[in-house]
Amino acid sequence: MSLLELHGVSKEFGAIRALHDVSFSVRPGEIVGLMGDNGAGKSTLVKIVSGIYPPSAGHLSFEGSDAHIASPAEARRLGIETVYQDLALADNLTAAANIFLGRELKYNVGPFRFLRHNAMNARAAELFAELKSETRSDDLVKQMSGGQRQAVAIARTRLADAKLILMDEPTAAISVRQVAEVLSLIHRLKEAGIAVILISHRMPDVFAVCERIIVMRRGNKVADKPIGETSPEEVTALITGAKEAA
Amino acid sequence: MSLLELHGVSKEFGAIRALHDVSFSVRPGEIVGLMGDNGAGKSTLVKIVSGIYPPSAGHLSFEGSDAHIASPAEARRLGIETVYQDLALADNLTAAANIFLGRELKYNVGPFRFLRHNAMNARAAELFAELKSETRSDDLVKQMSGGQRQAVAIARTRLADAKLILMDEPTAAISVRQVAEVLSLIHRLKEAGIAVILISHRMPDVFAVCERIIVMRRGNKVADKPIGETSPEEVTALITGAKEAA
Amino acid sequence: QESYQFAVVPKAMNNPFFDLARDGCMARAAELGNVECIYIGPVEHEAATQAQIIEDLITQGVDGLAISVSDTAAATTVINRAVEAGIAVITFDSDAADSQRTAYVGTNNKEFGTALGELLLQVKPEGGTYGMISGGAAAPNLAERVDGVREALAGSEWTEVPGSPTFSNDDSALGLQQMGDLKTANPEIGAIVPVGGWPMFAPDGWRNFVDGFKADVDSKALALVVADTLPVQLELLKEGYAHGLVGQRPYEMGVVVMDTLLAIKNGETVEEIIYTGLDRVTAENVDEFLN
Amino acid sequence: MADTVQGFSNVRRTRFWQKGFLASQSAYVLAALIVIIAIMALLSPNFLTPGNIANITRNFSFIAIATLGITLVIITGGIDLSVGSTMALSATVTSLVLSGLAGAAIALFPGGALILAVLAGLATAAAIGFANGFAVAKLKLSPFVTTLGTLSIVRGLTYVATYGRGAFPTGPDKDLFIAVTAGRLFDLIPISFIYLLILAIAMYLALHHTAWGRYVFAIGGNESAGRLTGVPVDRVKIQVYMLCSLAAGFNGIIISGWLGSAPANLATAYELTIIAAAVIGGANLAGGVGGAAGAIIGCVLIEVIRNGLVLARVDPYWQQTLVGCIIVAAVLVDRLRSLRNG
Amino acid sequence: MADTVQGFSNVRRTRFWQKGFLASQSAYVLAALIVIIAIMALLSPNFLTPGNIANITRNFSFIAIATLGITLVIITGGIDLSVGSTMALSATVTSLVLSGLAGAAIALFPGGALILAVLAGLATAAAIGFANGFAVAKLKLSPFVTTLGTLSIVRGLTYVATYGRGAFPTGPDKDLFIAVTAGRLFDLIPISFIYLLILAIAMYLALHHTAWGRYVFAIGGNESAGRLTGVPVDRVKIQVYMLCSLAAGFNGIIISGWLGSAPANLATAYELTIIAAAVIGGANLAGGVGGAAGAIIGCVLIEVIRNGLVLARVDPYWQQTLVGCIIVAAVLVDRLRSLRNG
Ligand SMILES: Nc1ncnc2c1ncn2[C@@H]1O[C@H](COP(=O)(O)OP(=O)(O)OP(=O)(O)O)[C@@H](O)[C@H]1O
Ligand SMILES: Nc1ncnc2c1ncn2[C@@H]1O[C@H](COP(=O)(O)OP(=O)(O)OP(=O)(O)O)[C@@H](O)[C@H]1O
Ligand SMILES: [Mg+2]
Ligand SMILES: [Mg+2]
Repeated sequence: MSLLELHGVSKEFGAIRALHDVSFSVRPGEIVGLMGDNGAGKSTLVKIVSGIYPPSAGHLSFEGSDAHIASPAEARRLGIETVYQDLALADNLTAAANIFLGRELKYNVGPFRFLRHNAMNARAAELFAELKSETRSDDLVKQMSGGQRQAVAIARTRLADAKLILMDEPTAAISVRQVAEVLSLIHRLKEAGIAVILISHRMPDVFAVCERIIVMRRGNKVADKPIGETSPEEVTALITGAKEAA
Repeated sequence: MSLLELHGVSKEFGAIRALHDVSFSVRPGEIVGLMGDNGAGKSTLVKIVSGIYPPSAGHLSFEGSDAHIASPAEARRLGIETVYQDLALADNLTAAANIFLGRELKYNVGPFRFLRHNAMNARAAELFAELKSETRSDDLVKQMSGGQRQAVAIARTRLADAKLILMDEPTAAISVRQVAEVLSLIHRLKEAGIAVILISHRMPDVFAVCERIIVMRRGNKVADKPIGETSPEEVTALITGAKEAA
Repeated sequence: QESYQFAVVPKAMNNPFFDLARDGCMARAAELGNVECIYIGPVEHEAATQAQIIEDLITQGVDGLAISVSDTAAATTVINRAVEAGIAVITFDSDAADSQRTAYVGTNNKEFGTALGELLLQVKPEGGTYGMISGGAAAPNLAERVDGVREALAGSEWTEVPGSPTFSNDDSALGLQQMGDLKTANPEIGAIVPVGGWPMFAPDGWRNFVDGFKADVDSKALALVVADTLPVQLELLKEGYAHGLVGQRPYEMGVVVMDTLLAIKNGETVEEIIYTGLDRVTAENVDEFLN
Repeated sequence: MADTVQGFSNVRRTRFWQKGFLASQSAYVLAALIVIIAIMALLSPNFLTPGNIANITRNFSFIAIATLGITLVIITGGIDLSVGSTMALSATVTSLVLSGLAGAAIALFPGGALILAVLAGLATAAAIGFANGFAVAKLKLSPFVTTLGTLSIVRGLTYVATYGRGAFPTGPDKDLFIAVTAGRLFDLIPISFIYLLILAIAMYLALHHTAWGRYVFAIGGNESAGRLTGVPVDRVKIQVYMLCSLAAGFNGIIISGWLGSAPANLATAYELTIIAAAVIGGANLAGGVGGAAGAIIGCVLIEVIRNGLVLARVDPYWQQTLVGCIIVAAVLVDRLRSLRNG
Repeated sequence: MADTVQGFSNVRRTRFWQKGFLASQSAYVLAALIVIIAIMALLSPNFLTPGNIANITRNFSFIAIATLGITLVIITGGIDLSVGSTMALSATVTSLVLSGLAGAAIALFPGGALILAVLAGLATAAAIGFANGFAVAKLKLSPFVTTLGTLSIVRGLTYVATYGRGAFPTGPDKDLFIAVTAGRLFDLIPISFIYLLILAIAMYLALHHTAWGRYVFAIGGNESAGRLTGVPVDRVKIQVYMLCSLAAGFNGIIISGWLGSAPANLATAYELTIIAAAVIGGANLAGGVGGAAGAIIGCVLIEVIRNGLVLARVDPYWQQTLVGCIIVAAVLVDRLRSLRNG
């Protein structure tokens, strides 16, 4: 049984057809690579699955039943976590506060529930250490370097008990050594039975971790192949349009 | 004679020592790669050279004479162009408007100077075609995908008559085929005698275009070598701190 | 001879009416020599700010207070506090009768309204419809004037149009716009009675408005009877741009206020209600007032 | 491929209602305005009479010029609360200079005193605007607090200038002054409306067809990006605040001409109305969005509501409540647009 | 390595003045406040008398509670212009209910009428806040225009409720009402100051030590990020606007107790003062920054200036000008901080 299925999903922004009749499915624990030129519609697809945009046409099903994912909160309830391309961080909060946003650790004092600042900072520091990232958990995100911000967004998904994680270019800004950590993280997720959709422009990364690869071009799905049946050269040709479909 | 020289530049943000006693020089037409872990201080260095931050200590010289680069406008006047990591685009303007911001094409009607909208759109479309980017020049930047935004930021530097171009992770979000275009663009810049400082986490790209490579670690310069005398493995070791200096 | 500091607190400092009271009190203080007139109040008409300023004056230890009451109940509380602190307190222009203030100097606002109504009856006995323009919707003295006008005209041939009075917030421009609106909404309107002089404080705007219906105004088809008798208004009346004015005597209020406070300080008894009187001005007697 | 643009196969031609004015908030508010005008005309037979239309035209031009100015400031992401005070001080200075020159009996060519007086008034406004702009652009103070300070400072100076009495324009040039402020062209169109039209067209051209306009929008969209790409941010900001104050000052002078008086409490609290008009017309207080047409539509809407409720003889105590309801309703129509754009 | 943190060799220990309260705008404004107090004390011998200090304490608590509320709204990046009107309507409703219950002669336990009356006043405020919050959060209307609309609507309703006359608290519970609003604890500390302290501490705890406070800051920092990470943005926004209105309503009730009256024009134009106090105290209208301590400091500063100038017998026409100058000067000190942080 597949975890997530898209049936003929389209999305239009005014005159721009960002997605056109896209269908595919993801099995539990599967790692799918999503590639395509800039503006091909990858992020739009992610945003539809994570409940930010409603599709203009088509529908989704999750765990076998029809899913109307009306909001990001609902996607989270279903077990869908997302690393957004624009990272979605609150600049005026610390790294730890961002990681725990919406999932704060608390203790009870009578009827009141107060934050466990130290516990959250410590856990965040652990997560950064795990990612081998030079990010300090009590720094404000506003003051962070591009890669540090990305580490915060990735660390966030580690807290949840997800079934599907969507990663929209999680390694774009991070340095060589963390890239390896993120890839090994994805492997560990698979072992824990969590499915991952990985969007990336880095061919070697995609071929290193993914089992299947989907290629988009100008809003259309042009290929959907197991990794063994394709090659970086073919995928590049599909992305640029040199090859029409596969 | 060197084009740009840094002498003992340091930069502190409160308790964070982002740069510590960094010195190096860049010759005209030279392509220098700047690498380092996230938070190593690369972007901070770029911002000092392009006039956003004053250094806390140390000084710069440009074309042999002492340079006090007090503002981005002054850096531009000296002939220093920058592709910022956060792209620095006005979301509410079109791609063409962003590219020509501060350098608009105009025609005179009596004492008034009006914008040449069509000419600017056409020129922007040309630049995007040159970069093989799927970016439309009259779209609002707000509505653009991550890679399209990056293409706008890169296209911007093509208009100027620069002596030194600083590129802070210009290829982070763009797709495979444009990466090749950007690298070939850098080659063409070199041929035209323009120096480039390229910041990137993509080892192959840096080794493909750069003549020299500088490695930063926690604010310190730990290596400064011609590309022929080093290897991706050594650079990785320097970035992660496995190797202290070279 | 002892010297005293008396504070005069208007409802709002942005109202030209109180400027005259201030001038009167300053002039009188200069004549008396041993009295200083401190003029201070809220810039805009607002009760809590006035109360706070009065508190500040109590702290400062002035010898006497003359207050144009912004809100009766609110002022009563602070007036009593001032009296307890040993300060001589009187009210002027607008009263707080239940407070421990020694005296009230000013106009009888009900009578003021009645006078306006009576003057309208005198100008145009045959009646018709009329509309009023008021200042702030919360000002008690203006409400009394409105009631007075209605009382005087009750039983006559005059009927009030719906939507009257309009509230100009003491803003001349808005008052004038409302004059225009009243005339447009009720083309047959027989009289407009602003219960304060606001629209006429803008003389050319007023002329402009009247010029639109000059013939009607000349024939008294549209009668204009207005409160207050500031110099600009008298000029306009003389030029035939209004039929009658009823004015208070703010300058005199300022003078009397100083005298009354000084009398209290000197241990003399003063009358509790001191009316400074009303001026009724029409084309016949306007020159007397213009001197 | 006939249906695509510039060779992008995933882009169709933009339909006419999806672009330009028709897709803007201003268009939707214009629609709301037309509905309100229709309702008012039904409620009061006098609403659409020529006299009343002339009244409305004049009344709204009184705040519309200042609204044009503040729209510029709002586009850069700023705000100017001092416009009401600036109107008062400029009007006061103009009146004082006009009367003063008459009193000084300096022989000038006819109209000379008027020109000097108006220039003095505008110079005052420009100085206020410069102070605001300098504080915001160079000292990086919050525009809200700075201009709240100026509101208070300038109003205070207005009181100080005449000791609270206000000023009256007098002297030989007075009639000319009245003619050029409160007059009517061909005995029909209020001259203030002509000024408004000219200024609105100039503003439209400046915003959309000059580099300066680009800078104004860029500053509102992303000020630091503007700075990084060589936009003279500080200079443009100072200019914008100066233009805003000049517009307010000019507006104040016109009002005082119409009133024949510059009372010290002229235009008290107008700033909120003026900002509301700009925002109703589509200017976004977060910056980056706004325009001349919207500013005018917003002003018309506010004046139509005010005038219409009086004409419809609504109980004055209820009028204020209704004005508030209609303002909220007017911006609610903008939601229609957002909903349609999905 | 003794000098580094958490093993980051490029990070030294943060000095005490570089973090927490001492590095905030509030601290700098506090310094400015102390300077101003010193100057005022020199100018007027009555300034530091116990009586005057009690006056100041009471006066600023009158707007400070509303400022706490509006600070919350400002942190979320919104604004509420309707606070002044809400103060008036809540006070009016409370007075009307108190008098009405006395008139209806319903036998209640002592204080019962007072409790009902205050609850009615607060319920009114909550309803206004809910309307504001709903329009802003759910209908996505601009907070400025929405609350400008509510300003007008609510003020109109206040006039309608008493036909412009205002209301007076009467009845057997009146003395109790006065005691719990205008009374003094131990004959010294104004009770309103106690309320303020309790509310400020509660606000501090809520903002910095609960998840709800995190959400408030997150919404102001990046609303869409908050939405994406599962923060209940709409709910929190509605709560924040309701708390703001409740604070304003409570503040209005206290003022009416002190005045012994709820005039219909109570608190007219207070919104600008209240917002100015919040912003002077460090709240940023762009959202994401602000706090309880700053709000109080801002209110004290404004009240000290007002009171001090009256006591120093500054010419009232100049006072307004000076208030404006000092407000601008107070935010100017914040520039010192930014400069020092390079
Ligand atoms: N909110 C929007 N309004 C209008 N057009 C949009 C919007 N969001 C995206 N688009 C357009 O839809 C297309 C697809 O964008 P999307 O962000 O999905 O691309 P992408 O595949 O993620 O590209 P990249 O690799 O650069 O991130 C682009 O042409 C973009 O301009
Ligand atoms: N404005 C600032 N205030 C405080 N700290 C800052 C500021 N800007 C940068 N930093 C800190 O300085 C250090 C260097 O940041 P910088 O952005 O230069 O890193 P980088 O080398 O560009 O990293 P990346 O590869 O992730 O882009 C980081 O620790 C960062 O947190
Ligand atoms: Mg994308
Ligand atoms: Mg960087």
